[in-house]
Amino acid sequence: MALLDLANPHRFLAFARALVPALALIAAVLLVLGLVLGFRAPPDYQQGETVRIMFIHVPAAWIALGAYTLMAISALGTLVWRHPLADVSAKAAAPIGAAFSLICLLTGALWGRPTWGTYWVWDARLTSVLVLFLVYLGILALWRAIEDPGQAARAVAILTLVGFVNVPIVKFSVDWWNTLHQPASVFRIGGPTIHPVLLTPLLVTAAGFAALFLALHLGAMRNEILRRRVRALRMLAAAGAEAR
Amino acid sequence: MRLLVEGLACVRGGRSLFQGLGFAVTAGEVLAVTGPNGAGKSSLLRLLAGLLPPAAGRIALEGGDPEQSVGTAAHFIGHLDAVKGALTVAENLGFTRALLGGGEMEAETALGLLGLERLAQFPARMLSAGQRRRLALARLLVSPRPLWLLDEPSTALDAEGQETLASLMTRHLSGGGLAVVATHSELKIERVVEIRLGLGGIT
Amino acid sequence: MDLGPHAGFILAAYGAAVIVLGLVVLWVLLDHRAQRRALAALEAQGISRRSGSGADVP
Amino acid sequence: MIAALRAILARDLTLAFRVGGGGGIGVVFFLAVVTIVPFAVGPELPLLARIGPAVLWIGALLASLLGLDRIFAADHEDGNLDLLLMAPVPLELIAAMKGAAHWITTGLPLVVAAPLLGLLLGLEPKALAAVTATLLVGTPALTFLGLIGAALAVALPRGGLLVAVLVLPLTIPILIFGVAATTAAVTGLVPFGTPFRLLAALSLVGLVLGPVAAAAAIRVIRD
Repeated sequence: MALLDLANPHRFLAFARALVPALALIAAVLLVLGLVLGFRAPPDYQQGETVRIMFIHVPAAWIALGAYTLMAISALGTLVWRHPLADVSAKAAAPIGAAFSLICLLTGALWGRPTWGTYWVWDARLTSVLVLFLVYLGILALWRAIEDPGQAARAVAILTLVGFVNVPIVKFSVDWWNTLHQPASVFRIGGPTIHPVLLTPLLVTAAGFAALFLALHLGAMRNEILRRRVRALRMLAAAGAEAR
Repeated sequence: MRLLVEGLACVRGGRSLFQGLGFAVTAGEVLAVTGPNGAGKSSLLRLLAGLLPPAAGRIALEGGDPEQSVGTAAHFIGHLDAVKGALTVAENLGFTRALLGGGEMEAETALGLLGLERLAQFPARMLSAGQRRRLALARLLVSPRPLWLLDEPSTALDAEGQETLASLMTRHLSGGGLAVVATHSELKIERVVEIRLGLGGIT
Repeated sequence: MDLGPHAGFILAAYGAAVIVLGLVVLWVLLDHRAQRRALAALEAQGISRRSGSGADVP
Repeated sequence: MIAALRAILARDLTLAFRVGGGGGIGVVFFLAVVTIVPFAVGPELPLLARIGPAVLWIGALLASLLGLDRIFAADHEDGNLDLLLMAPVPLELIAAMKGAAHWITTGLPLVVAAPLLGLLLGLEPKALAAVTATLLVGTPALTFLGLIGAALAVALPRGGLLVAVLVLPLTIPILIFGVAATTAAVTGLVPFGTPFRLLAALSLVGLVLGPVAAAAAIRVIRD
């Protein structure tokens, strides 16, 4: 029976138990290293000291996009292969991905103020990250709205895939829309054109964020499996109390 | 204590369900209201509970607090169990206890008497219909009120649940309580007065 | 160290990241504890996967 | 009686947090409304800053209409309204408590979110403060007027749209004074205090009128 299958992915739990602390440790080491490197790097000749915000802003954006990609793959797993762990993976990734996109938005605003003199510009990148954040919030709301986990997973999977198509469309359309109105201030940080002194802390922090994301994701997946086990046992117990 | 009803009339949706209905229930007595579907059994209970305004007539609880309405001296258990699925079983009962006023009995004891103690921390949406009905009946215990108004209380209850209900009723009545019960099945209790509502009036 | 005229913005950005990530970490840890407790409570009632609370699922 | 009222407040808050994220959805809706405006009118910040206070007020107004229809209808459907009616507490106070719980879970988050959303629209600090202050004073009026619509739609299976249609016209005075006070604060042509005091007065009237009218509506409709 599917209920008991779900309540018992033993091997995954053992795997997570071993991996979560290791990943958390790696994340802590990398983030501390990234922080040290980031604050010891020389200020950018154009941006000055505020370039240090980039070391968290850009990796956060990467992780937010990566988490969404993971959710989209999980959504396929749910819809095509009907794998219960795919449901769990998608559900666990959503709040963490939303948190990283929120960090991206907040740090972007705090970077924009000293750089452009305003917290927010309706430019292509910013707008598409904001839309991504909205899609994340919609997915979270849908997860909470549907009681049955299997049904919720299928509904969310459809929404996730639609959102996966929508976000790039928003970005491209806004690019076009934006150049129409405001051609000058399009904000760019070209990856390859960046100086190594700045690139190293960026990559180290990104690796730290990635490790942190994986640790949190596995931890949240474990919690979700336990939550489903609690639910399954409670349903058995309620039925058992009836039979008594 | 005595529940006195005089000249009661009920009009629902432009149709007169009954009129000139009068009866008295004294302490320790049960009034069983029977009759076919649509005769106004549920409406009579809602009138007594103060949930519907009577078209005519008088409802009084003699010997009670004259400041209080009949409704606040009564429990009403209708077709709906008034259970919130998002709250746990214990939270549901704790809420009604705080809302209606608590007595000596704690919520846990009441849940134990109704066989729900193991489910106390479960979200109430997991309960079956019979378990929800038991939870509704637990309200009768945690908030002592002299008049019980029960609309088909044994619906969804299994044999054991019906026995529990009968023993709760017996205890309530021997403690000087009153009850009005709308029912199809026979009540396993002594001192039952029956009133039969027919379609279009009292028979 | 000197972070220049915009030190406040830089520190606020790092602070925001720390707060948001801290909340997520806290959520995962607290959720884990809550689920463990719920399982332990069920276990204490004798409801576990092995006992199946005596009611076999058809 | 105090214990009963506190229990109602606590229960409604708990339910709001457990079912569907409570006020969170209202804030997300508010954010979505604010986000789509630049797509419609164009991304120039000076223009957005000029219409920003109005956008925020309309967004908050629409967001505060969400979920209004469930205030009493949810309790009606599962039988809890019968329970509430049999409590030794006047229905007016019960309605006020439910309104308060609804404002805390939907109105207050909107007020908290407003300054952040104002940044998206490029509002100046002065305008941000004025919008937030007017929303703080004005959203209780929205909720408590909405309470009347919620009570009128109590027994309707799909009351959501009806409630919005019933309540929107009633909220126009609140919108007028809320936006007027904000504009006054930004332009400085009119003193901020005059429309702001009128807004506060409307809120106080709503605080009294809402629960009384809602209780009357429930008594009449639940026949």
